[in-house]
Amino acid sequence: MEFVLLALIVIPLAVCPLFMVIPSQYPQLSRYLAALAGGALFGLSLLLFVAYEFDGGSGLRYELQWAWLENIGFLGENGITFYLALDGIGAPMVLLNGVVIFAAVFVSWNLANRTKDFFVLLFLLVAGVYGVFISQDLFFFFFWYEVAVLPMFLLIAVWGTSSEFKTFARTKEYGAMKLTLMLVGGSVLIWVAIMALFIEAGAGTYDMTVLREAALDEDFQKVVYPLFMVGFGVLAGMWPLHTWSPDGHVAAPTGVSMLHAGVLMKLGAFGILRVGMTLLPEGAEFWAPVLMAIGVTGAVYGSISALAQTDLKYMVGYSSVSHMGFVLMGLASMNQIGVNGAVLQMFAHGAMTALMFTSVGALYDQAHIRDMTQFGGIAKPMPRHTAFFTIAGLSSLGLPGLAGFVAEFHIFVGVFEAGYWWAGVLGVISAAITATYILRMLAKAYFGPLNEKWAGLKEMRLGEQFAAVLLIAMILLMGLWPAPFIDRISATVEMIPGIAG
Amino acid sequence: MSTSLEWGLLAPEFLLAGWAAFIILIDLFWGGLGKERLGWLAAIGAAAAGGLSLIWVGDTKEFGTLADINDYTTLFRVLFCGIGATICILSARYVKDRLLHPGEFYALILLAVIGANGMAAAHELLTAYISLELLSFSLYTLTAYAKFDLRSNEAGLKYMLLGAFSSAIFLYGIGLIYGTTGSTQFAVIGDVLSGDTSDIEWGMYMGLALIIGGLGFKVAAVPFHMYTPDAYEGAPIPITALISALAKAAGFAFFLKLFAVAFLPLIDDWRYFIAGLAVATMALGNLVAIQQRNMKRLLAYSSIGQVGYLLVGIAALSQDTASALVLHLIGYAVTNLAAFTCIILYYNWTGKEEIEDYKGLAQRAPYVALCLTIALFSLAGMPLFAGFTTKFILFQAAADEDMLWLAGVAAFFSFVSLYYYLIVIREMYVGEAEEKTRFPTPWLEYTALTVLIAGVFLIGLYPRPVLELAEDATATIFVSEELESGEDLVGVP
Amino acid sequence: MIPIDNFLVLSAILFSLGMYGVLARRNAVLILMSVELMLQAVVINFVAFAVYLDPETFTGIIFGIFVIVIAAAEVGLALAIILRLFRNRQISNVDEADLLKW
Amino acid sequence: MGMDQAWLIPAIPAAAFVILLIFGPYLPRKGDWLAIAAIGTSFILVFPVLADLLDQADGTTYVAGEKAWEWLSFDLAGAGETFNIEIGFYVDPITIVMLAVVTLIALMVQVYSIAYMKGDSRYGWYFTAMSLFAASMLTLVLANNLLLLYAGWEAVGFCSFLLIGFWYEKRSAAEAAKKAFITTRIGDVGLLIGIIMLWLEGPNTFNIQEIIAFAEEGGYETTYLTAAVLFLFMGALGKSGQFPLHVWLPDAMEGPTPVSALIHAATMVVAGVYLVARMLPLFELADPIALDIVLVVGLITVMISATMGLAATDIKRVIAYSTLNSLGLMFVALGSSAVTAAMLYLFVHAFFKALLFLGAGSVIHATEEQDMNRLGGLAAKMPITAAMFAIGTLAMIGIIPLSGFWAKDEVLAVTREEQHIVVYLVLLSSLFITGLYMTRLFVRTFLFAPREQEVYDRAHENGLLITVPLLILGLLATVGGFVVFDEVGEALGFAGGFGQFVFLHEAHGFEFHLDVAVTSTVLAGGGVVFGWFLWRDKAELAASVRDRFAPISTLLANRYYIDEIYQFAIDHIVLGAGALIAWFDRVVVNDAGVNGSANIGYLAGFEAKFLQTGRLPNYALAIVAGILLLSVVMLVALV
Repeated sequence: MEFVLLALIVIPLAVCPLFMVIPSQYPQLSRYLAALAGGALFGLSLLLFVAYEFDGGSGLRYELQWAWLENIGFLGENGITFYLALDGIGAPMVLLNGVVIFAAVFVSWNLANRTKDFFVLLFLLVAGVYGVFISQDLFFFFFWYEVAVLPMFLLIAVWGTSSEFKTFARTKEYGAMKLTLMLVGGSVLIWVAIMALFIEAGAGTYDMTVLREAALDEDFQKVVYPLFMVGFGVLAGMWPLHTWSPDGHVAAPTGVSMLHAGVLMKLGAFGILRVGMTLLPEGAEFWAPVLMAIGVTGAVYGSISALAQTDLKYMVGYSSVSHMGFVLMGLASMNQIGVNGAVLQMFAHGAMTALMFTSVGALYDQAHIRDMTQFGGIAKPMPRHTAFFTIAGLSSLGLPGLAGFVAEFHIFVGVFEAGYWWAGVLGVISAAITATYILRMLAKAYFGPLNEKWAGLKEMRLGEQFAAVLLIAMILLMGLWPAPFIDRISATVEMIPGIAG
Repeated sequence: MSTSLEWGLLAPEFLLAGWAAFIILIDLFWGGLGKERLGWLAAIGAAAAGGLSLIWVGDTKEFGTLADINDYTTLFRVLFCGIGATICILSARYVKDRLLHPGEFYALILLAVIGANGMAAAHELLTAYISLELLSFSLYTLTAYAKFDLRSNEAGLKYMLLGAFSSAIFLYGIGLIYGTTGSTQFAVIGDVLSGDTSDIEWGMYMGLALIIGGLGFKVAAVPFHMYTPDAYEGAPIPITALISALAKAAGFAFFLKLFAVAFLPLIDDWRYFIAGLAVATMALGNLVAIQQRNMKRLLAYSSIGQVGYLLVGIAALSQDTASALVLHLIGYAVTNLAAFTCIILYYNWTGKEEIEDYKGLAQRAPYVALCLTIALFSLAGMPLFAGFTTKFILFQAAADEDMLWLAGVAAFFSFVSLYYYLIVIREMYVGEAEEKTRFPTPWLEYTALTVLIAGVFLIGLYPRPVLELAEDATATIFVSEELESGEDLVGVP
Repeated sequence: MIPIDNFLVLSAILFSLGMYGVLARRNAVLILMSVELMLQAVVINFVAFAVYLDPETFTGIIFGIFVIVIAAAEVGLALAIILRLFRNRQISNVDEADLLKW
Repeated sequence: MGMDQAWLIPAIPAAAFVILLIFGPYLPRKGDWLAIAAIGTSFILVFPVLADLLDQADGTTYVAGEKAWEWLSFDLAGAGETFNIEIGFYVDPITIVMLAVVTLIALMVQVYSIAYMKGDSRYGWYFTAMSLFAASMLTLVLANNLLLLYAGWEAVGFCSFLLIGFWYEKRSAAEAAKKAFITTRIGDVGLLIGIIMLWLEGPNTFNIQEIIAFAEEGGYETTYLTAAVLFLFMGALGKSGQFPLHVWLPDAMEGPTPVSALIHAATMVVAGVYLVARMLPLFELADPIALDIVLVVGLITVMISATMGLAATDIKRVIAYSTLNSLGLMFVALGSSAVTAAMLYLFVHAFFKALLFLGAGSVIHATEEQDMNRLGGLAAKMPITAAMFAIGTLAMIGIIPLSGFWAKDEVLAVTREEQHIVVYLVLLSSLFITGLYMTRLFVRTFLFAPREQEVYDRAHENGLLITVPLLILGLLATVGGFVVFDEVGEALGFAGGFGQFVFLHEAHGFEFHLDVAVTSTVLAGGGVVFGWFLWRDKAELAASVRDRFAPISTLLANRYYIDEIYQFAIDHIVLGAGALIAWFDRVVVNDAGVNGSANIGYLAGFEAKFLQTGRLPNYALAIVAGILLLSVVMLVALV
């Protein structure tokens, strides 16, 4: 099974040169190759998720450790190692990534210009994301973290769409540049924190399992943890640093914003959990209230500003910020239920947002505008599309039986258990606000009398429908039967020091 | 003659000098060879010298007290010869289209390489100074080589005068150091300085300051960097590449050796000055680069930025930082050459060097666009490419010497630098070219480019071999503290 | 014997004069002359150190000779470039040669 | 086939839903028969469960059947405990009453819908949604833990959203559906917080009985318990359309009439009553303010709904106000912790309210008109519907033999004993007003001269599929009340009357309060007679009364402007805040914060760029300055 884990990274990277070889006159060929690769990745991720079970000890399964750089300069005996392993938190995330890339390939099926380069960058992004979820070495964690950010600029700048609004304009170059710079800016903080951690641990290695045992003194942790928190927080859409998310998503093409909001934002939260909270428990303990406050602000702030949006993608962008606020609340609760909830929400939100972007993208491809107010009654010509978008909306407002509720419920219980009753109440209120803007959007754009202008709309393409069904399967699976997810996640969350009962 | 000088040790330098003369003679007597093939010939010569210097891999020999031929020297010799050979290949088409007297052009490049080798091998201030001047003079001339191009003329003038001025300052510094320590050999200076230096403080620190100033000019650290943008912009493009790769690399080879051997005992004194220089260099280099519209000036400021990162290595000098610095230097040289190759190719095709002119390059020459993107991302320190790994190791080593704040500042500015690299990439991929014609594929330049990009990927993905080379190289300059003292200069009885 | 300090002071004065000359002069040739002046100051320095501090070895003096040689080469090269500039643009004033800026 | 198989009751409609969802369009007649068969079997299954419950009971102490399966569980770090969520059902007398009501009414409504919805483009989807609704309502009723109850609660809310917005082409239907879901969702915020609060201080479980047991041992501190209970009540407010959150129920009439009959009369809206009834022990343990709030809210809803009923002209809206009125009554009963009275009223109310709605539906189906001012004199054309509607109206008013009378008297008796006299008087006045507006409804629709001839011509009696359910419900509406008598209970095999079956602490037999019965009949009868005279023939008297009290009638017509106040609040406060924050986010956080800091770098570079003047002396100056700075600092610092 170890090589299945390795395949997760090798396949996307191996596919990139293959794409380059295909002459650009045959876009269909590169699409088939992309579908093949996407399918393989989805299959492997599913296999890994199903095969993973917690067997005591550190919970790391299918370990694969290759020496990369050791006993040289400041590096000790196992220095930097190419160390892949799957653990309870990584398994659902790997599955999520597999699902979203498979769906994204189908959604961007009939992308006209330069499909070949598009898929190269897309799979580079996926390789980076897989790398982060399964690498246990801090250097390679950061390496793949940056690889995931690398192709974002070109993906948005070349294939994105600029948009004009009454009072301001957002060109795709601006969106791409802001997104990339803010993420790399965040990674500067992470880089400094990694260096400080390396010195303080003094073990001469970046292997996280070793760093976890290194007893770091309290004040050091209190100083370095906020670096990790803010550094990863930028990618997790933390409140003051979230503005790249709506602008980035508005400019990005559908497939990219699916991958980006669906998976890349989870990298940030995953980083806070895997690196911040595991290696610096006292630091996490100390900063938990601040993270909680930021999380709550993000949740309420995101949902309220989503209320005021007229552009569909902006609304989904702000709803991502709000849901990531929930994830941060879950992480900040520092107890088993809350953190479980956070990881569940990462998965749930990933599937939900991907589905939302699929639908919005499908609508945009045909209607070429995203302004809610100009649509009316398009449930008539596009019933399936409406059904998919409604399911995504309902999952995001936390309807029981869908993934959103299971995750949000755990987060609320965890937050209340951790004593932040005010955060809990605000969180539930922001869930209600989410219901408001989702339903307002549905009523305004989808229901009501059919606006003649949109009579010509046709149903979603088959590829998009397949992607949507795939994502709905994930949402329903977690909504109705979350046991497989919970068993894997909570076994590993329990191992994290500093997590209360 | 107490110590017989093993002249054999300098075989590569002799080969280079002989080859330069041979090139000039061929240019004079056999016009038929054509300017382009003359370049290839020169490249073969440089490569042969590089190959020759591999003989001394692993052993450490002394060339009298002037220079020592050890792994450090061998590594840099191979690097410099490699740079020289690449530049000769790259400039072949350029010289054919735009320059006269190709013979002297290539000869001067080979002479510059000799100068660089001398700087790396030097174990004594005078030899170092002379090789420095040899390198500088050839570069001054090469910068002003395009006789009828006003910009090249002006660049040459500025580079020349300021170069002379700063080498005078550098000399004065050496004088003071010689006066206070009584010798010009690094090892001896090192011993004297590690002893009690209370009574010679004035001269020593003044000398040190002046040397830092002079060397600062050579590697283009901030207060002394003013000539760089003009020299880069004015000089013919292959020479800009030569300056950015060879001058910086040789400068740092000498800088590292001098400070590692001679001035190491005073490290606690000069450490924060170099750190100050490093911060200023990174700050100004990256911030002004954001404003640039000309590709060559952009790369000038980007190389100033890169010098800032290398100065971080010097500021936190230790065995690990030195090897990390050498690794980063190699990475920087290879990446810079790759970037310049693409720019030279584009210049040969279109004669344009403004960033806007790169619009739509991705459609017109996808391979060149891809390689330039890889090179720029590597300069910015993005993963998969050399920049990320070398910067990571360098900053971690610097942080190990409790210079975490400096490493943090460096990481911040490498993030700032991403902006202007993205600007260029955006032009290439997002912009629309006027005419969509594809360019003819110059096979030789493409192979050189592919080799360089392969080097960038190698250092990025698996830096172990190169880092080991750097490790062995720096091991030699650090272990030689306990040299037998009192060796006089030229073995005169 | 004249104490060494006199020589050092002399060379320091010459050095700063040369430096002033480089800063103040606008004509390229005169700047070159000031640089040469600075180089000669360095030579004095070297010779003084060689004679006073370690008379038995000639390091300083050899250094001085080399500096003189290099200074000469430098003048040749610099004048060539200045002539090129003059021939192309008929200017020798350094301030006017500012095509390359910003 | 006893209580252990109770989980089949919700499972069968759920299975039907899944089958209809996937294969519905391809089934013959779009699968309506499957939906009805499913709800029919569920109805039939209620009886064996009831029988099993009665067998195991000795006298009036009933043994509740409970079975649970683990849905999700993980152990908590360090504490050794595990956090687990189960799915399970709990059957006790209250559940049986609810099951009976829900399944029967659902069956009646679905049979009725075959005719009513014939020819609708989304006919199959209607039955799918109906099955889903039935399944979720039954889950809600049977749930043994609060979380499963909450899941059923939300699912029911979602189904009402689907069914209200069934004809989503109509802008008003889409808005009504949205309004319904959002308002109930706001209520559910309270419910969720309440559940979590109960779990937080409680014994790490969501199981209702364990929570009640824990509370009875004094586990919760009273003020904490009061807060939790009031949060629960907030959920009930939203779902049962009580005073602050009642605005969505009148608009919910946009949905098809069978939907209104099932959801907005008999089942969903009473979910709040069921929740409060189920959790009443907690309400009692909390300090009395909790029950008083329930009472007061119930009273306010009774009064405003009754008065609004007078002004409404749409027959469905009048019936909707009568539902609000009845719900208010149930909450008043619960406010005086009389579970028997409340459940009895709920049981009986389901029948006659469904009858009224289906009657109205039959009128609408026949005449395609639901505005009272354009109906009139339909009795001649639609005798059965008129007769059944009459029974329903009289039952609603509470005239002696019909079921409404018995239930209302129970409530009046309880309030007279338990509560302050004013509450009793207010209830009596509401009786009178109910008499008024119900008579107005009946008279204006069925009696006297038709106001619009062509509407009258169109009227015709509907087919069997519509009239048979009306007849059945009519029978139940008349006979339903007798279940109160102990003799009738024993005859049916129960331990005694309704009081012996459903009670809070101890069973109590039926005692007839003559004085309450007399006063209520007098007032109700007076209301009918007065109403008859007001709205006779051309209703001149009513018109003159309306003119004299013009300000009041306009106030009533506009539903106390509550809708407008809410709309104003939403537009200005919520959407205003949204617009403000969106602007703040774009301008302050983004343009100033992010772009601002980026521009600082840009400008710094811009200034530094001009240092590069291109003139050689400046460069030399820079070098000299560098050297001077370096040497001076070095000498000063180090020497």
